[in-house]
Amino acid sequence: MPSIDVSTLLFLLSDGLLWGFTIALVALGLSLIFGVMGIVNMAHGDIYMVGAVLALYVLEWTGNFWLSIIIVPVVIGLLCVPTERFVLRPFEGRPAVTMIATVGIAYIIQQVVLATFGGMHEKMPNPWPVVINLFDVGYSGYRVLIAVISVVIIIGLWFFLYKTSYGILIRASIQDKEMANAMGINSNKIAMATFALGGALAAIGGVLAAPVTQVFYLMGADVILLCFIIVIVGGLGSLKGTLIAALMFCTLQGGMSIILTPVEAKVAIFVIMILVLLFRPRGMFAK
Amino acid sequence: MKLLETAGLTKNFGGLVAVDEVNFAVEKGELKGIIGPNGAGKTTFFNLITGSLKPTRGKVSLNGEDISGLPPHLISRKGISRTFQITNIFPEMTVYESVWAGVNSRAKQPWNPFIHAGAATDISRKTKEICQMVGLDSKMGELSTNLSHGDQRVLEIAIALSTEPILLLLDEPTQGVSPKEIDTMISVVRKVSEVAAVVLIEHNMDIVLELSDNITVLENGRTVTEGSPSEISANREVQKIFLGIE
Amino acid sequence: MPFKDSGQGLRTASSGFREFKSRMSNKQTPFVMLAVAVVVILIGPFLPPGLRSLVIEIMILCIFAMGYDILLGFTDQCSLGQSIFFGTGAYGVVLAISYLNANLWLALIIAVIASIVLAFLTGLIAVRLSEAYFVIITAIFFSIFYLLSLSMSWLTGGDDGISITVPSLSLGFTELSLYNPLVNYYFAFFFLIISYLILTRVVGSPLGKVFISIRENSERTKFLGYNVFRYKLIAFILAGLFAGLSGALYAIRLRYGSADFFSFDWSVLPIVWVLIGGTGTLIGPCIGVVIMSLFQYYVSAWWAQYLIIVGVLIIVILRVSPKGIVGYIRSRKGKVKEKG
Amino acid sequence: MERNVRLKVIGSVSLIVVLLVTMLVTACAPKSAGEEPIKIGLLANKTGGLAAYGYSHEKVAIAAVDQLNAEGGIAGRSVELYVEDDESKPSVGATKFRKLVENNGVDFVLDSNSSGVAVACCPIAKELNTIYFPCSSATEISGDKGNRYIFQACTNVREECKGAAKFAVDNIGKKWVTVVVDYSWGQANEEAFTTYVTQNGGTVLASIRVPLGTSNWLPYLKGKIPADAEAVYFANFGSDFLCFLRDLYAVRPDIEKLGAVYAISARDPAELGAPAEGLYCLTSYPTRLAGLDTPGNKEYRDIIGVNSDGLEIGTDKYFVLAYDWAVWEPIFALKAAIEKSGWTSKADNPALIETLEGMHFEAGVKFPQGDMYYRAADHATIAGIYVEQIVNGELTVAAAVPASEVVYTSLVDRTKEPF
Repeated sequence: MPSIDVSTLLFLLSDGLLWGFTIALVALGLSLIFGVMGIVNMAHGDIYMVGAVLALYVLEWTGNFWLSIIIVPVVIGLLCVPTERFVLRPFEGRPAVTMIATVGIAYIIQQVVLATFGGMHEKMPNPWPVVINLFDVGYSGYRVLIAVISVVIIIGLWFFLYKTSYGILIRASIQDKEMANAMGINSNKIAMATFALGGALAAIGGVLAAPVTQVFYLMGADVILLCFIIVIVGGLGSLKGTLIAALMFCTLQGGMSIILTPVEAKVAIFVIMILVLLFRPRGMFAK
Repeated sequence: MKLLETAGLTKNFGGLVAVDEVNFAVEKGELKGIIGPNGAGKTTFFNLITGSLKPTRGKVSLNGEDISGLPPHLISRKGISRTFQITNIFPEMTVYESVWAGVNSRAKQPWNPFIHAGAATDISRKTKEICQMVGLDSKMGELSTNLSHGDQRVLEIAIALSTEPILLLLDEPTQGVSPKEIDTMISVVRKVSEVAAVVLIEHNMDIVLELSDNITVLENGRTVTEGSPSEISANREVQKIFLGIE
Repeated sequence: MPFKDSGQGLRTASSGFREFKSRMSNKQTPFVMLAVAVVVILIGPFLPPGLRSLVIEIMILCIFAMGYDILLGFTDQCSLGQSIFFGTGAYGVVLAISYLNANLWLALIIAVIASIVLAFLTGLIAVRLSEAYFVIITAIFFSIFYLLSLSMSWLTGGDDGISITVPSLSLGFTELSLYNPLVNYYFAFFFLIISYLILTRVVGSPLGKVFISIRENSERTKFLGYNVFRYKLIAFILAGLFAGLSGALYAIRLRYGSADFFSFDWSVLPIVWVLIGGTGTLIGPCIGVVIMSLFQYYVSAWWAQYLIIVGVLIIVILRVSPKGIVGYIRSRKGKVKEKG
Repeated sequence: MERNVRLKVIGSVSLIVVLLVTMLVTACAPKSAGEEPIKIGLLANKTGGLAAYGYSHEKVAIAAVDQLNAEGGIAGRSVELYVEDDESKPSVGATKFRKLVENNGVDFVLDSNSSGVAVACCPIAKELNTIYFPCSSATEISGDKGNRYIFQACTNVREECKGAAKFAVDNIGKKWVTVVVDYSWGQANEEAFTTYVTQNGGTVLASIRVPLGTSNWLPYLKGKIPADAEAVYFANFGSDFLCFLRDLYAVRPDIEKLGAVYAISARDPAELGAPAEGLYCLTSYPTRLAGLDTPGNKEYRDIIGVNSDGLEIGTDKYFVLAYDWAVWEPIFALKAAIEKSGWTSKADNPALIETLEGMHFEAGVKFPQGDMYYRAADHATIAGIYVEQIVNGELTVAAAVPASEVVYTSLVDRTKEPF
């Protein structure tokens, strides 16, 4: 084993952890849509991508990046409502059909963005070009900032879902649709709200990640598989599981690359995920 | 030597003890009834025998051979078959196909990928026989979901019968069956008991008393008492449980 | 959350098994298939070259789609990892020819056996899981293969790939060169027919019926004495075998193999074919392949973003009939029969 | 519910019928009578990973064919261009190559920026007796993966690294580290650069390969670059390049940087900021006119609609220029070779190939990149390359490496290959 100097290891672990919070946002969105609603949303990565693209447009029009953290999720949330209402509503309860319907939606989103935004990798300027010293590395302050913002949003989500009445309605009607209907909850409206919330989370993830990953019309592909693994290894339907799995996955990825070559690190993580699934077939925190 | 015997069979889910040290036995050709209030552990008991659940303690043996903890398909191979409290059939397959699936499991090569399914004439013959036996031969081409609830319960029994069991576990066969269809259900159970030993879980006291050779009473996972139908109906303990008479 | 259409859906939607009942009575289907086969054989020489190449590709991909339907349509296992076997089949042929300079038949056999062995090994692990977990573990498997094939370019040629000169096809009495388009056409058609016959036989056989009962209610099938795990594994290996065969033929057709054969597209495309065409049938996936290939071949020249039309078409077809086109036609026919 | 269900079915079924009709119509479109036009096919990456590059290649090819027809076409015959999208995937590329030749009846095929597609199309070009000018830089295309029908239209990785190594060791540094994206193009750059740097007296201390689609390069750079390394040679582009540049600056702000061809194509240097200050990058065609200020180049850029800074006139967006010349020049090379060899149809392909082998072309509007020739032995394009540098936000040409320093001994001898 090559000698590992501790400061590098600590740096990589903390860098992975910070990045994990932003990925957690996107994964939580998927956890709501897939884990809780049962829609196998193959277009989730592309909603993340559209979030980044819209952030670039908002920056061009208003000159201010931070506005897009509010504007973009709202816009995409509104776009998600008709998508759920007219396209996905009849397929709920049939995962394989929702998978293909969302593959269709993914095709549409990708090609529309390619036709309008173009196929070029656009650079998103760093909105907060502060450099902080993290284990003697000039670490971009922006990455710490988005981790903080992500934590705030995650706490907000937790508060909304577990403390507000509307949040309880969402959780109740998702877990047992018939019962919720029997109690007079309009579960269709709730389903629309949940899908919009999931989409908005993916969009915020896209906005925050854009300055780090830059913007490209196929960037969704890097995130879609990652989110599915995190949601499932974390435990279907368990938002807590998704959060912990996201942080674990990203931190592990950072740490692994200290001893293994990059490709081996990625393959090793995939193998670990397989082992977790084998010994905990229902994921770590499944209900 | 008993056909089926459980010794000290126990199952607890965390703190809750669902089945508590149950000793139970069935003779060849006997029709044994099990009665008890809801939550007495009757269905859990069935799940333990058929391999859906692994017992925490105790032994289940069939013809003296220990089968406790085996997976469901092996226990079925040993000759134990069951129906389900909640109808558990093949909704989008026809009656013929559902029964055929069970009969085929006992064929020499159920996994044979070469011959045409229809070519196995002995399987087709047995399937038709079983359908006639339970009175579903007129509805063989019907999709299972389109059957009436009563017919679906009869189909449950037909599917269980299709694997030529030596012991048949019936879990509330008359549950949700309309009064006029109960008579057909009783005649079906009677015909079935000529072919195999039967253990019948049933809430309808008249049916249990009429059909069973011997009855066991379960409550909170424990065997309260056991005896012939006449003894049971006279037993004060049983009346207290069922009729709440102090 | 089983992947089968457990929803209310079209109650009268046909299931593969019902076809067994109807085929028992009407002998018409085999004649229809025979007629189609004869037509395809006859028009071979008269097809314009461009169209013939497209038909060859469609035939090869139909083998892949029909094999996949055994997995999704008949045992309700939605695997996202079929590109592993497609790629293994392709590399089986490419490496056998370039490193072992094997003749064509040996290369094909190596490719198919490699796919079977790999399907068995990955199946042992994957089939243990069900529903969403099965989907994700197969997705993880293919990602591993894709990453490895990209970085081990000393063996696989990476994403640049390896091109091969296809050895001649020895039929004992003559040596035919696959560079003659007609030979290639009938070579692909030969394997399509064989695959279709084998799969029809499997679907109509007791094994196929057990698959269907597993799809309809795998819990109850356990209590009938079937070792459901083993049957699901057999289905997984069958799908892997035909995916490998299709990958091998595709590599021979392209005279080339590359890491791209392991990519995400080759895992998603079979699902699109099967679900558009119709699960639980063998003709359905072929229709799905025809539609997607026609779009990619023709429509993309007018409008590079043809996938938008494909996306809309997927949603329209799924809204009209969750059982895809064949499912819809069959249920319409079913309704007419009952009324008539 | 019944009625609109029927409506929807009729909708989708009629769509399929329309498709089948067009299929038959285009399949056997009658050949136009009179003088037979020469048909050239273009395999552009209009969608997929290289979508941006396909857009520029298509635009340049159309401009070239229009220019050619304006000058009376080839040997009096007009030229038609057929464009197909290969979706940056080898399987689709091979299918579209066959469509161009078999369905549209093209005589020559140009371009695919993706090496995977190019390698997939090489055997098919030979099978269909079609001369093919791939515009991707994999060295094997002029080596064991190509054949006598293939003329690699652009400089390949080995030429670029050989040309750059001498300049790198003399002007940038002796101790190098290579950081590449872990797929064929990246690996080829790593191997070629390492061999030629060591030949020129430099040393490569570490070779880092990072998987495709990595947005966070820190784990692969932090603690991996030896302290005494003076410079980094990197082979990545698009988002990978932008993330790599930022994270390298965080780990080693002082280190010198030399990028492979393409790394900064269509990138606004000012926008890259401090991390890119002083960055060297190879290119086969200077982004700004000032880098190659010849009248021919000026006219070429006017025709394809690019201003002197490399911005597309009209959209004011940076235009991908790196390999456009390798789409433009083969069209004019074909004109010269066809007129010289008297080629009329594919039957005369052997004669045309022999003419093209070793044929020299002078710099001018038809060959803006500079003097070049197709080497007879392996059909590689022998042309000079350039090293650009970002100096306070401006792109300047730091060095022009002549073709003589780029040439390497050929790996194969096509002239002995049968047709």
